[in-house]
Amino acid sequence: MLTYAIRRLLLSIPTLLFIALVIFLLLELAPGDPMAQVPLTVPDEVKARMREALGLGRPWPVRFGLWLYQFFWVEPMVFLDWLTNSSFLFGWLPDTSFSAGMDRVISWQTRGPVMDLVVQRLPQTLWVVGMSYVVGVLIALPIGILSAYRQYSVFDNVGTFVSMVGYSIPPFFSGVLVIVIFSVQLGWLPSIYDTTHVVTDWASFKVQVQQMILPVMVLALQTTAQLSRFMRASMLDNLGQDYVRTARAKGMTEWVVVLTHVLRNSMIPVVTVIALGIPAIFGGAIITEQVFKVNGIGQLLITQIQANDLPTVQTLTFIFAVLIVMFNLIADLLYGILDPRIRYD
Amino acid sequence: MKLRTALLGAIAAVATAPMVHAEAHEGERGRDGEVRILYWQAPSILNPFLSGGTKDVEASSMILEPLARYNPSGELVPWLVDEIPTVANGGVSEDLTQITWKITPGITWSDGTPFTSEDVRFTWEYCTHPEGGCAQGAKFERVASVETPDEQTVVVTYEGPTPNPYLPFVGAESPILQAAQFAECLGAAASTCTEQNYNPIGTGPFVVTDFRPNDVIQMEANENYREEGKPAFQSVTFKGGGDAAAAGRAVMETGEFDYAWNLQLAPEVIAQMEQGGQGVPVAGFGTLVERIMLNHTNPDPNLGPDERSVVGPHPFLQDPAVYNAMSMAIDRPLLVEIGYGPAGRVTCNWVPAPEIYASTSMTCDTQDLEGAKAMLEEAGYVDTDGDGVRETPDGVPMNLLYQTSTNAVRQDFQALIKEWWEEIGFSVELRNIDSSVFFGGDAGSPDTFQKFYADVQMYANNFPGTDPQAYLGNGLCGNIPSPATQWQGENITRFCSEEYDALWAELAQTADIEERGRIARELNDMAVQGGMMIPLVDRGRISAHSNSLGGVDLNTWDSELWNVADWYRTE
Amino acid sequence: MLDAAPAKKPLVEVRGLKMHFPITAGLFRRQVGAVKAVDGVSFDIHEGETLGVVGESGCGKSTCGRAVLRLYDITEGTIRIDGRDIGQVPQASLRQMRPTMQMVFQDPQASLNPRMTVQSIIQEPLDEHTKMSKAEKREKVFQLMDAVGLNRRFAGRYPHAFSGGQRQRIGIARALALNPKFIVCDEPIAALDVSIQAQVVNLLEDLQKEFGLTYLFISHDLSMVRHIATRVAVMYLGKIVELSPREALYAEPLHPYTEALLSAVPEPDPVLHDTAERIILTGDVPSPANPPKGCNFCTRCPRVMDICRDIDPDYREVRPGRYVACHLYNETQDQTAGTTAAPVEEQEHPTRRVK
Amino acid sequence: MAETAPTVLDVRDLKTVFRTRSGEVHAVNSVSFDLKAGELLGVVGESGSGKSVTMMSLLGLLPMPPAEIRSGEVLLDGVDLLKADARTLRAVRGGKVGFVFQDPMTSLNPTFSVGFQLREPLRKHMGMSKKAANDRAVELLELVGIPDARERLKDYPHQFSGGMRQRVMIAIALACDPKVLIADEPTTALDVTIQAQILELMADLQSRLGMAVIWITHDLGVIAGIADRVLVMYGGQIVEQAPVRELFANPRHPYTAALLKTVPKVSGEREARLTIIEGQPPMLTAHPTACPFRDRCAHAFDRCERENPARYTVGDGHDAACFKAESGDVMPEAAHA
Repeated sequence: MLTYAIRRLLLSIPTLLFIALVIFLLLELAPGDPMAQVPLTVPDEVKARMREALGLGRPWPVRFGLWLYQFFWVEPMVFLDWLTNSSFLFGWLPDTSFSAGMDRVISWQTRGPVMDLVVQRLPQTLWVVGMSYVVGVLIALPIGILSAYRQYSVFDNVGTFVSMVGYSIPPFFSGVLVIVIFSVQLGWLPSIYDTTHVVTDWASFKVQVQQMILPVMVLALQTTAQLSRFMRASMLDNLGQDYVRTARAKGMTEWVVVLTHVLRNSMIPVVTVIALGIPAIFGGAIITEQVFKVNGIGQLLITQIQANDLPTVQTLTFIFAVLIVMFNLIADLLYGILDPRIRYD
Repeated sequence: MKLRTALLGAIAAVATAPMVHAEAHEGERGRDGEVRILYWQAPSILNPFLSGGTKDVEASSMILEPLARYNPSGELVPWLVDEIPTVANGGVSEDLTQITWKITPGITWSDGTPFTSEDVRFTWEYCTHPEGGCAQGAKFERVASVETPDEQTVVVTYEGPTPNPYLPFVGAESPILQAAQFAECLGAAASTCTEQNYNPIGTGPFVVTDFRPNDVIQMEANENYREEGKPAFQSVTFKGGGDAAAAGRAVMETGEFDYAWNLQLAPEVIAQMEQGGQGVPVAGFGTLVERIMLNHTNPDPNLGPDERSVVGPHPFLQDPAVYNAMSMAIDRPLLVEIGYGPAGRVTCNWVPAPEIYASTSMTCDTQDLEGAKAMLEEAGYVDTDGDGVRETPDGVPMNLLYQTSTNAVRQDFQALIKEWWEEIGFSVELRNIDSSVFFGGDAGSPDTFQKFYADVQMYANNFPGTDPQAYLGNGLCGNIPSPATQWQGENITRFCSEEYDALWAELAQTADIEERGRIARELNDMAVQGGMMIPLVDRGRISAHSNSLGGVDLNTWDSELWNVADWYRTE
Repeated sequence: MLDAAPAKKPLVEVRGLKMHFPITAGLFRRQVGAVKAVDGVSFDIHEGETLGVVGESGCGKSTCGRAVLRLYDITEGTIRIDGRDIGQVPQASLRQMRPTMQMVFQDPQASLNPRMTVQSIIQEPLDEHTKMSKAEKREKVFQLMDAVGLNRRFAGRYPHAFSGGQRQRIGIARALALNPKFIVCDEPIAALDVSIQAQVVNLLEDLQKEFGLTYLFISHDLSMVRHIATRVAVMYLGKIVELSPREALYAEPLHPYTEALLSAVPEPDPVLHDTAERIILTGDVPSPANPPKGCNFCTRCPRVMDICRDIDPDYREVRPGRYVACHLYNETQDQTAGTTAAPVEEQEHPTRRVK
Repeated sequence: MAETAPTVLDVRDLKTVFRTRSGEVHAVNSVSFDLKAGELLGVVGESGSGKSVTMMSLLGLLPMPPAEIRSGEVLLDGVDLLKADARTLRAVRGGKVGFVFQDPMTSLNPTFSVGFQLREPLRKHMGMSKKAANDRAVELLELVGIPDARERLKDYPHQFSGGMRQRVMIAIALACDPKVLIADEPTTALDVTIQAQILELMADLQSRLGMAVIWITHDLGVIAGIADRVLVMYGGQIVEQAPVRELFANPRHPYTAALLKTVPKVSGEREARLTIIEGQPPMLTAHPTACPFRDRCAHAFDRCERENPARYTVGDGHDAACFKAESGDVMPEAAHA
């Protein structure tokens, strides 16, 4: 298993480098200009000078090489410095300054280090999108199990309908709908997420929960819709298996048959699907973040795409690529752990 | 300059009402707690020299201040100085090459250090560094030197006579940076000064406590602010992101925010939001004109890329009978109503404001389809082959390719205007192009507005500040974009007239404000009547504030937040 | 005892056929071993005869059948079919050979495309390999359906509308479409009910007579193989342990494995059952990735000798037409194995003979 | 075979129907039989003949819907299982009645250790502690001939060979000393040499433990070797019942006779050509009003079209559902409706 994991990790290096190059070239070849958002009142020669200052004058292989160097060498150094300077864990180590004098990956639009932006955006994204994922999973699993066990029952049909709704209604619609209902009409919940809110006591925790309810609800609906269908299908596959008949023939109660024997087997593919969905949490939910002004990673990506902020978009998409590759590996390893029939070597 | 009371529309009047009370509203600094501002485009940096974006300029205007700025009437008002230098008061030299600013004594930076002429000089140095990529470089273009005879005096010397010397250090786009803070950030280092760019030290009413790019800014009242009892708010939450509709909703319907910027929404949507009762929209008008540009060269695709829109006159668009008929066929009040509502007005001018520069010689607010047809008939444009499309006397069918950027209002306009023009005998083909491509300036793309590979194209443009001289310069023969200039140049329509060039040269030599107004109005008329463009709508800006926020005075000449120090809570 | 049909020339000659599947491990996927699915197999099949291949699951009989048709790239050995060596020929040039050799699969359900009609399934090889006109193809399909006993009216139906036996007939018709000489039948009756098995076997026999076909008939069902095969090869763990004419093999199995295998087949006769002596092997077949040293069967053999655990016995013709790989026949060929074989020592060995 | 042995299981007039989209399938039609203590009852028939469905119906192991038991009585120790509540049924399953299924690979749960699956019925039915259940599990594995039993408890099914897996299944079925063991094609998926091992094991276990066994198979060879008495099923009905030697020596139903002829043997005379039964098994889409075998029967006559024959007694413990056997008496409780 360890050898397998190491082998996969080694293999992912050329894959990721290739992905990085493809992303870079795609961004490079896409039409658009980082100066497009600068007002027309700014003369062209000033814009040209601004482009020059961003390094756009250099040929693309140089810029790609620079980005690689910054991402894979400078940023880890910065991270090391942070670890030794201000982190809990290694703060006792002598302070280092490996990254002193090095140029980090700088966003064209904000002129700040891209990784700082990412670190700044992660908490709200993880809170909101991550929580919605957890909520979605927790709701989806029981629904899927019960739908499969009572296939074609009223419950199953209602579940099918709700899933269809969840699948087909886009968050920019459902998001605005819940805002109109719960914020505008009823006035119960805020429509704008406060990213600076700090939870210090019970009251502020309540505020945090309140502002999370709407986006979490909208996102969880989607997760629930997809996962409950998947769980249902997986349960149905297993309910028809011979070992279920064996368990019943042993006189096991339905509870044990379904929740011990069938569930364990059904969870194997579902767990990997859940694991594969995790990179999407880090990626944020672009539309929902936009609708509720949860300015997380997704919102960052979309604004920087609009601003043609190549370094930021490149870095973000590459981080997503890394996460996807990693979680694919994790999903495969999980499969091996959960299913005793599978052994990697 | 006179007060442009005429510019204040019905809604703007509502906005000015609380301003009257502002004088009566006094008390301790920070007495009104928190004010919450929502910009649906989130600020990404607080250094206006590194970003041309309005959102960034306006956000930073709460912290950084210029020496002088414009008030809602477009008048120059002293800000960090005692008075506006003029030739009359000796502040501007007779030969128009030098301007001397006298800084008000006692002004300090938010960190408590004194504000001096050295900071001003440093700002010039900062923006003119060749590797810095300063977005406001144009403001400093003709500046030969900035000298500081003493701590309170700044002498700006121009390369030549400059009738409008109020460009550098004036307005929200050109504020003063603290020399001490930005000393290490010159040139190529500008981009790496993250801390400085995110948290500039200023003289304004607020200081940044937390800046999250493209998300939220938190500010506290500047304890060293020069005016006693101001600002009234102790803290500011400046949130960004989302869309205009959500921003309007948050102020007017849910009341979560006090101020929402630039609500580019359909008129009926704004009207509906107002029903929410939590806040009101306010409008202000500047120089932004939605117009149809007429191509003076032949964009025929059969010509090669180096000839297209470069050589050869357009087959019919230069005939006054043609473009006047096209203009007459347009129902501008209808366009205003469907497109902009209270945020738009009919205009026949290229330069619609300030009043001194706004020509009154033309009217265009009634549609006259019959008159237009008659005009074309008379000039010999008739439909000879019976296909419903007129031909020129040379037999060229009057086909128009009409392009613009992708935007719902513009596509509505395109559809209506196409209908009207087809009614008077043109054949119109519509095209829309993604705005980042259209305005992107990529010399390799055939779809930019500079290339103008179409007969007519529609967009909006305006000019910074109040002086139209540079803007009127867009019509000079020398500014025509072409392959030779890598398609750079502001004279998009390739309008070219010796008479115009000569008159503009005269403007550039004139200092007297009344005389400048006369020449500018004449240039405006010359351009419009010469078929450079068909102006459509003077586009204002609509923002909204909550019912409990007082002191808002919408300013389109400067930052909307120009007087944030005067804002207060009414209840 | 003479071979029943020695005069005919061999259509298929297989020599030293090996089919190893690599096992890789470690960081760099180095090959650490091989599953020796087929490990040095030699046999001839004469024209018009049926060679039955029997053995338990995992013994390599199906792999052998596929390897002979070059559905795999074989590891080692030569295969000659109809005088042409196809052992090492690249797949592309095998294409023109394909019409002469065809295959009938075990699971008729899985080997028929459920979205194709019977007509198109049977016609597919014709489309691939002939230039017949549409009408000709149609007529040919009808002839084939007649030959395998399918009603022409069902040509437009899909496989799911047929029973298992009928599906297997479709598979046979498809195999016959290009007038092959040689057909590998890989467990063609394993998935069928008893009463249907007999129908398919009879059909295969009729077709053999009618078209002069040569079969390699792979099955685990010894009684069916006895019925259909001319000669029978018994495989164990990738090797042929015995190859004999049918009558001789069933009457007097030479290899201890053959003997045990035959004795394990339950006879549908209660009287016989209660009287016959049965050999019950203990344990399981070893893994083909890790076969025992010496004779592959030494771990289960009731007559195992010391030599068996060291030396792999040669595969030799011990009597005319009878090939065996067993140390029991190390002496002269004309001695009768049953009587001269080394004495059977039973004391330690767990294999039991039961009544 | 002791004729005097008491009856442990008495099945009367069992009818099971499947409701499918294309209509009802009458899978089991008026099946009646009994099982005596300590005997091994073979049930033989081709796929679709209803042999498995009958046995699954006895203990409610069919998914309902689509299955539905229309009528019948299943008396185990005098209790009608078809009327019993779920709790009683569960106590019987795995307790008094053990099951062994065809494919040991799929019938064992792949994600639980063999020990877990063995302990489950012990803890449920016998209320054993985990430790006691573990010890008993080891005993059971040893009983079915699995070496290193204690170590192998924590292994998963895939780590066993096919034969060993089926031994595990048998151990599970025997866990609670059942009175009845129902084995549904337990050796079909195994190789002949392994099948021989399992058959030997079963014979041994039955003689040591003395439970009654119902052995379902399609292989007449297996039946001949192991059964005391045989039921032949065709088209959802029992068409013949006889002691094993009597059945093979003197089959009275044309189907049984034909089936015996189609099977080739490895010894004795080799047939020049296999005897075949022409045609296909019947579709059970309607309640049978005629003999299900009539279309394939060489002896069919017009009455076979009109009437479904009852099971006529033709000898001692021997009956056949064929008008050719009508001279005998009708089985008292087996008249087809």
